[in-house]
Amino acid sequence: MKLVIAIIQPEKLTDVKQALSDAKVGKMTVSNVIGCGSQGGHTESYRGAFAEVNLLDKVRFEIAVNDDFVKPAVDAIVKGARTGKIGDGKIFVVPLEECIRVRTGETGEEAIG
Amino acid sequence: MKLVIAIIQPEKLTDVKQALSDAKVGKMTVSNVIGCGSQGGHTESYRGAFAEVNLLDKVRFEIAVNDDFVKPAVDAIVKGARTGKIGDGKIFVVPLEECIRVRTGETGEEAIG
Amino acid sequence: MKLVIAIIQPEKLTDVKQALSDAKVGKMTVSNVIGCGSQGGHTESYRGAFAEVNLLDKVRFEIAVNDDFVKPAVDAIVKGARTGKIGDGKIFVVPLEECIRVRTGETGEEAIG
Amino acid sequence: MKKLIGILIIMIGLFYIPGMAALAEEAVQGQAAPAAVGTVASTTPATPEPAKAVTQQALDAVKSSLQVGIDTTWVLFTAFLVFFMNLGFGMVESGLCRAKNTVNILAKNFIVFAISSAAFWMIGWGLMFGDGNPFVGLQGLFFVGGADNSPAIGDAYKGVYTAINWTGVPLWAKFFFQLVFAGTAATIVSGAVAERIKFHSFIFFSFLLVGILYPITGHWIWGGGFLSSLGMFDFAGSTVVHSVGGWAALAGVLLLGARLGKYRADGSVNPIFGHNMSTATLGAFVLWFGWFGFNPGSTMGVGDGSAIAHIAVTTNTAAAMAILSSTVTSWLIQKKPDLSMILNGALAGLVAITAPCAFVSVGSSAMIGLIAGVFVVFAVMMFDKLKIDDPVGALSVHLVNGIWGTLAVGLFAVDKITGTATGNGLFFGGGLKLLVAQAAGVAAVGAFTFIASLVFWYLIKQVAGLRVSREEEIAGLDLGEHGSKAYPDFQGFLTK
Amino acid sequence: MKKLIGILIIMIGLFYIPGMAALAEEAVQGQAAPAAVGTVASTTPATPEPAKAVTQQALDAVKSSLQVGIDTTWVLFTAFLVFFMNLGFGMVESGLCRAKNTVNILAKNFIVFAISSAAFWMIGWGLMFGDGNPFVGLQGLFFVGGADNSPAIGDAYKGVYTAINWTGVPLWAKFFFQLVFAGTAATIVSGAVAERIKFHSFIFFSFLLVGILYPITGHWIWGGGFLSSLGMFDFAGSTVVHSVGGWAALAGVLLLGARLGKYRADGSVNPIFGHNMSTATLGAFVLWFGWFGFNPGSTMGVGDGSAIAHIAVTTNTAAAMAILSSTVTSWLIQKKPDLSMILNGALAGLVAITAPCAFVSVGSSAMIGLIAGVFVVFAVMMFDKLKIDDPVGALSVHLVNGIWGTLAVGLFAVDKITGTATGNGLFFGGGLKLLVAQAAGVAAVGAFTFIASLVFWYLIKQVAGLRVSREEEIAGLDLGEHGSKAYPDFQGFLTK
Amino acid sequence: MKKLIGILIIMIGLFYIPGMAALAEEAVQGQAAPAAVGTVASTTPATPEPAKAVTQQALDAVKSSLQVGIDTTWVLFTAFLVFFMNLGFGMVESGLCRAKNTVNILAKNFIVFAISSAAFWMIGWGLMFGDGNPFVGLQGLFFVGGADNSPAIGDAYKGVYTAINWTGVPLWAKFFFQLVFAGTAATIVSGAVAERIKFHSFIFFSFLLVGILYPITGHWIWGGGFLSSLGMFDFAGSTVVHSVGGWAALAGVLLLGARLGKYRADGSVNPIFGHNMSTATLGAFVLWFGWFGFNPGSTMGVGDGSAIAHIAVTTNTAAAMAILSSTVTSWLIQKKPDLSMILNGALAGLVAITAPCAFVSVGSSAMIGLIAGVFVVFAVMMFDKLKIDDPVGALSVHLVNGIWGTLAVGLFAVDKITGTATGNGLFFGGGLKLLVAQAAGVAAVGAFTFIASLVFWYLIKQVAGLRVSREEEIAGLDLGEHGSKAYPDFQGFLTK
Ligand SMILES: Nc1ncnc2c1ncn2[C@@H]1O[C@H](COP(=O)(O)OP(=O)(O)O)[C@@H](O)[C@H]1O
Ligand SMILES: Nc1ncnc2c1ncn2[C@@H]1O[C@H](COP(=O)(O)OP(=O)(O)O)[C@@H](O)[C@H]1O
Ligand SMILES: Nc1ncnc2c1ncn2[C@@H]1O[C@H](COP(=O)(O)OP(=O)(O)O)[C@@H](O)[C@H]1O
Repeated sequence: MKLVIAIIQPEKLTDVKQALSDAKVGKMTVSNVIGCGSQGGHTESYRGAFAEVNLLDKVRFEIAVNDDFVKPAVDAIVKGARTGKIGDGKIFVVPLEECIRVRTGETGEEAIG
Repeated sequence: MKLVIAIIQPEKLTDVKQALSDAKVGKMTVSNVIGCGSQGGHTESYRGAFAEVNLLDKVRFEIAVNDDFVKPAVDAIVKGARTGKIGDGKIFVVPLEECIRVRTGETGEEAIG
Repeated sequence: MKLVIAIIQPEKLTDVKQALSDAKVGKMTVSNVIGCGSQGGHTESYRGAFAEVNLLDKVRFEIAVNDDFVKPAVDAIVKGARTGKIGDGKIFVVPLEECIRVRTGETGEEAIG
Repeated sequence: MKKLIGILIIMIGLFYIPGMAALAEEAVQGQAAPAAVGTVASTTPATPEPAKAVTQQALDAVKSSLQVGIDTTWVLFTAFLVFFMNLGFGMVESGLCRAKNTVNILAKNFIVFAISSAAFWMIGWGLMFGDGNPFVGLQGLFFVGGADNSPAIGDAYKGVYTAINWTGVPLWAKFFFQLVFAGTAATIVSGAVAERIKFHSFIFFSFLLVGILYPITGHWIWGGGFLSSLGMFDFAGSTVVHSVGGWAALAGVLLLGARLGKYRADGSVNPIFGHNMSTATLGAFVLWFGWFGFNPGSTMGVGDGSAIAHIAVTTNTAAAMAILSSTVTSWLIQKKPDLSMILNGALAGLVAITAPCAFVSVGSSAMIGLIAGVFVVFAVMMFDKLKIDDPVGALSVHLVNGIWGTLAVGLFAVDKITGTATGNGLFFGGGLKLLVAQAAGVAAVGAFTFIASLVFWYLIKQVAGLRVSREEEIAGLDLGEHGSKAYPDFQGFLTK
Repeated sequence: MKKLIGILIIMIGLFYIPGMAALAEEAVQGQAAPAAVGTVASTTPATPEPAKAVTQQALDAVKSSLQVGIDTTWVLFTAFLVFFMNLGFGMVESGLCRAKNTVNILAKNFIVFAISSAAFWMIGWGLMFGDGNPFVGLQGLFFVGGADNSPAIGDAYKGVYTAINWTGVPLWAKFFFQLVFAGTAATIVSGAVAERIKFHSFIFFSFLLVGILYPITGHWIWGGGFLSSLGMFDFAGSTVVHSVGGWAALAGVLLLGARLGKYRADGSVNPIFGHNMSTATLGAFVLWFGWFGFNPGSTMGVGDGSAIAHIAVTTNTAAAMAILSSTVTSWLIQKKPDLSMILNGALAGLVAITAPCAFVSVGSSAMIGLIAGVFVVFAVMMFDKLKIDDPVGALSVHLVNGIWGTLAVGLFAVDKITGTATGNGLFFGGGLKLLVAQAAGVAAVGAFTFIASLVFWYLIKQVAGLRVSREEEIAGLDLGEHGSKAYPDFQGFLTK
Repeated sequence: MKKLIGILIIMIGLFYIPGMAALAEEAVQGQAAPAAVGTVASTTPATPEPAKAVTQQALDAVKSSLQVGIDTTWVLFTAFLVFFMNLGFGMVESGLCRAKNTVNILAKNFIVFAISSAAFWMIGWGLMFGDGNPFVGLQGLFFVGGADNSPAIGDAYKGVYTAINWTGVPLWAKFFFQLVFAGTAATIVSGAVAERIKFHSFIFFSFLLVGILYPITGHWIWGGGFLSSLGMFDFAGSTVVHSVGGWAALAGVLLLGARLGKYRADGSVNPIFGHNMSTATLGAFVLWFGWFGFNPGSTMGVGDGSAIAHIAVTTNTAAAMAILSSTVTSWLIQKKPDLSMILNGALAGLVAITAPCAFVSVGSSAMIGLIAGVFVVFAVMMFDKLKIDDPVGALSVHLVNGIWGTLAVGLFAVDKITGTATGNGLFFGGGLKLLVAQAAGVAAVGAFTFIASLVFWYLIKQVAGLRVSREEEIAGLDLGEHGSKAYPDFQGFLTK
């Protein structure tokens, strides 16, 4: 089992969700983050003073999957999120040792989906 | 050492926190997330148009524990969060290689608690 | 490759970012969290009633790095975040199995930076 | 669907009756027509005539015509201010509740004045000001449809709304001014029952309150009923408006019960913080502003200006002093000055000075306000302890201080201080006479309104239900009752 | 930079011309000077004279001087209320759009009254009220600089703004009252084109609308032009103000296209939720409040008070009924009562009663409001279906109900109900005459304003561009047009 | 606890003294009583008498009684608008600061008018308007307790507040109107010292400012003091109110120092964004609205309407032009038009026209506004550069433009343009005379207020401390001073 973490552009949320669903990955947890990478920032100004902002708005996915779903999930995310422009985001895959469904107490591969 | 990640229903935050504390797990990091699983969504409407919303409000715990605390922590979360209804949430256990306390520079098992 | 997760005091965000950048770690993802540790909470009051608040505002960093950057990154975070007072925060290091750059499809060590 | 049927029945009535009303009104207007000269022509100077002496009558005519114009300007201006208080209530109430119930509270507070406008026009005005017996108006009941020749006053008045013939303004000005007061009573209820009541049940009750309950007790005091005969004085409505709203709210709160999570397992109070202190403060300022219509406007005329100026100052002084005393009280009790208590303090002072504003000196108004500010802080904590869960402090502000203000007339009144012969209050050598009359008014209005409200709330509960489901309350009434959120672009704390 | 040049040209004009204007004005003032006695001295009682009989002329002089004072008070008071509607528009429009475009909408709504003030002073007032032909004013065009001896009225008036000599208030009071109306038309456009228009392009259009388009059609109806000769009546501006704003907005929306994401791939409507229902509701209350200036104030005088009181009640009744009917309609269609529709409902009722408020009975105003509330809900959905993307419902409120209100005069008018000889409407036995005149007015104003607006919008598009880039629209106009966010301390949902 | 003792001392005073005051007031009222006829009876037409000629005296009596009514209506109406500016200040100031300090700023702005009401009633009014020497009032000092027979004016006036006997309204109307002005000065300070001052220290200073400092300089200009004798003119208070607030704020800011994080290590300015541009914009609209009370109301009478209409237009024109020029200036400097600068621009124009509004032509008001809008943008940046950290631009708006407006009288005045004999300003051929008097006023008031404020701030610092701790400032004053947050249901950006 793996935990797939993906950071994408906010406006791609719907597309990625759709792509994941097409790849039969229907469970996920999403949050708002700000991120800094090779994408340049922008300048904000207020009352004559300026600030460089390079922590930009991003959306973070956290998806626990069984091993055979890692590739489909990653591919789906790439499909949904890629525009080819800097700032498209990153995907990280982390080993997942255990998964427990709170409602039933099921564990492991059963519990993931 | 493990990193225990749990996604639960928002209204169970206090109960889970209490259960963890009863299990002598007193340190944790919490955040707001939205999640999509087997729980159905709801419909929102505005000015005659409708939208299906299936990313629902959830709360995410992130708890670093020593190996012997994994089970107590997981059990406590299940105890605090379970209602038996769909949407109760998931717990993920990820290996944790190192932990550092910023204040003192302590590392490993010392640093966790 | 490792995923370095750090929980720090909010007002140290800029310092940590600067320290990371000095250590040549320029990519990161940041989010708002609330956390509970050895730091005491505070009391809020409203209309004659009181509430103990011990989930305090914190900032969370998530940084994927190649193995040789783990120590520089951790040291930089400690440098930027340490005040010596309770609540300074924690750093967690988690194994990272894969990293994919959405834009190019690059994977592994190439994709991280 | 079921609830819609109720709504539809009201609506059909609304669609049907105005047709008749239109005709009914023509009759009224017809009667008043001779006086109704076109606005356009109204400032035309008479064509120059040969110099001729002017009679006293001609002078009186000029004077009274100008006076009617001035007074109508004043009445409308102050009525608009009182109307604006609807915004104040909407903001205070939604600001002091949680984000997830904001659409619902705003919707309630927005629609409630529409309901009030319908109910008071259809029946409320007639019950309150129609000539009748000491308990209720009986003539000119529907659609403000009775005979009337306002702005004639005194003996010159020939119509069915005799109780309000003391003010020389046109009928619709009288109606509009009284309407905005009636609307206030209903908005008071809204806050106390917030965060758990079903939308349509609140609508039903509001209609009944403004159409029936409010006008009946209003008739007792302002409609020439038995309390006014008894010598009870309530200048701008500490009892007529505020206590009535408070009693009706109390009945509702008792039937509804406390919000989920308001009390901890050990019975202690779990503070449920208001979600937006900016809008709450905004609302309190708007209410304070509106009260300059509420109190000084209740003269319904300008006179020589001294009464309205006096009332403006007593009103403001009581509010200011109540702010200071509620700040100090909350500071001492909570260790830190609580903004929500300070806002409630201002409103408490304003409610308390509403009855006595025209009958007491500025010094007395300061005392009344100081006491009101202390009362409101303790009242909030008392109701909480009694498990009477009032999210916004409506009971502490309107009920407790409505009573206090009404009684304060009996303590601080100075005979004819702005012209009205109230007799002196207890502290100014007038003995207990006035105080007893005031207490009688408090008791009579309280008993009637509380019991009748309980009955109405109970009936609504049986027919349409009062409280939303547990799930809806947790998720917020915005999604449950309205299908949308107040602040969808912002990330909330999901545990709120 | 390019856009700044345009702005600078206007600004240089502004800097240059006031100098001349200052002089121009002295002339005007000079002419009026004899009447302008110092305020300070104005209440000095005449020194006691030996008892001497008073002539009718002396009495008339006293009466008319007091009357001018009262009327000016009323005109200014109501004008201030109408001015305040700018806040209402700003809050409704920003509240019903997304958080990321809030600074932009607020900035538009804040600056637009400044633009209007400049444009209407420089040229608009003259085009509208200057003596001229049936289509446009030609005298006293610039800077309110024509001869004038207001407050003289009727035959006593000697000046170039004859069309508005029916009200006996000073020239600047007339100007200010008309200015706040002109400003309203421009704010209507702001909402419809929100979330995608370039800031400076909106500024340009506003200047043209208030300086040129609005005054021309205004001249036709209120400036003694051909529509008023035709017997068309628009008491407070359902057509003059609201439809004109609506038509101008429609032209802009058509050239701009829908917001990104408003329609799904399958063509269905994707709801884009308003970001702040608290401020939207606040805005609607403020507009309702301001309308008590808009309608009753349009008498521009107090008279015997009956007309202004009547208008206050018809105005409020229509609003209340439209709230009820829009609530029920939205409840039936959307299954749940939608607050944004209820707010739009109130405004729809207010727009609809604006033309007829002084010409119909209270019963009829209820009918007009009830219908307006139904219209607005269906109109919102219709425009959405037609892919005419109006984020705040400005077209449904101001255009649709501006037309409905204007026609309603032809249906419900009762001759001289508050003094104006309109003749009766269709439902009161007056036949089609009035209705036809009203329809002619609707058509003429609509055709002219829509076409001329299209031309102006098109020219602006060629010169300065209309729509921001795709990237800017996604990131929000706040960052793109203004460089800062409205709520930087809050975590937004980043997908909004 | 310690700070509570201070508060308690004030409170005990408040509780104790009103009792005496109540009596004191009776005396005053007693004296005025013959004139105080009941409102209720005020519109009763005299019973018909046999036709008899009317004397001039009778006509004068009617005229003056109606005039008092009209004038009181106007004074109260405009005073209510000025009161409402408290909301505007509260919203602008809290909106332009950070979310974590919102409760604190709102609480300060809410309580400050209560403090002002107490201070001005207790002592301020007497110091300002009591008969005395050219520097301070000495009679009728406490609780507005002096002899007075207002609304009598001119020689007929017999009382101790001679300086304000030019307006024929009742004493309490005069008091209330002046009170709302005094309150304004205190709210100005609030914004400049925001986000770091201790709550109770601000309260103490406000009491001293409104009770002592403001009335003293006010006496010099409006209370018959030496500056008015010098021929200095400040119609509605550019200096009396706005500069005074500005100087007092400047002294406080200097003692407090800049907010943490306002300057980067390299000394450059780190922008600290306002947290809520919706409420800030709302506040600016409310202030603009309120200014229609501030300036036109300062006539304290309606007269023939021409002065108040003129002032309404000059006021609005200056605001509009300042908006345009601040927009362009900020656009050129910051590359994008900054909403916070536009809002400040409007206020700058309003402050600048406050002194000259009744003395200059509309064209001149446009010039004054255009210049004010440029000044304010540069002033904001200048203060930032000087490390004088004023979060909301209070100094740039009120101090800089208060001075500019006062001097503008000396440049643009036209003798008797609305009746007051100011003589002409420099640009209209009047030479330097007026300008010198104006400059003298600016200097005298500035020197006194700045130095006295420094002393008071310093004393408060010694006794009660001025600035909150570093930890409290980082966590926000809402938690530290009040124990609760303004928006607890929303997730903030924790770094703000
Ligand atoms: N090494 C990293 N660790 C954590 N987050 C990262 C890392 N690299 C990128 N990110 C996240 O991905 C986002 C996009 O990265 P960026 O470098 O701008 O895009 P690209 O990979 O297309 O050049 C960043 O804003 C950040 O949130
Ligand atoms: N595989 C997964 N990966 C990431 N998050 C998940 C996963 N499965 C569930 N979740 C999270 O847990 C929440 C509850 O899951 P759900 O399937 O609705 O409950 P249950 O497991 O009781 O059926 C989801 O909303 C989502 O946030
Ligand atoms: N074991 C843990 N698991 C998850 N988060 C933790 C853990 N320990 C600490 N944290 C996070 O770090 C923050 C600071 O921890 P705290 O114990 O207060 O500081 P210190 O380590 O300096 O004593 C906490 O608020 C929490 O968010």
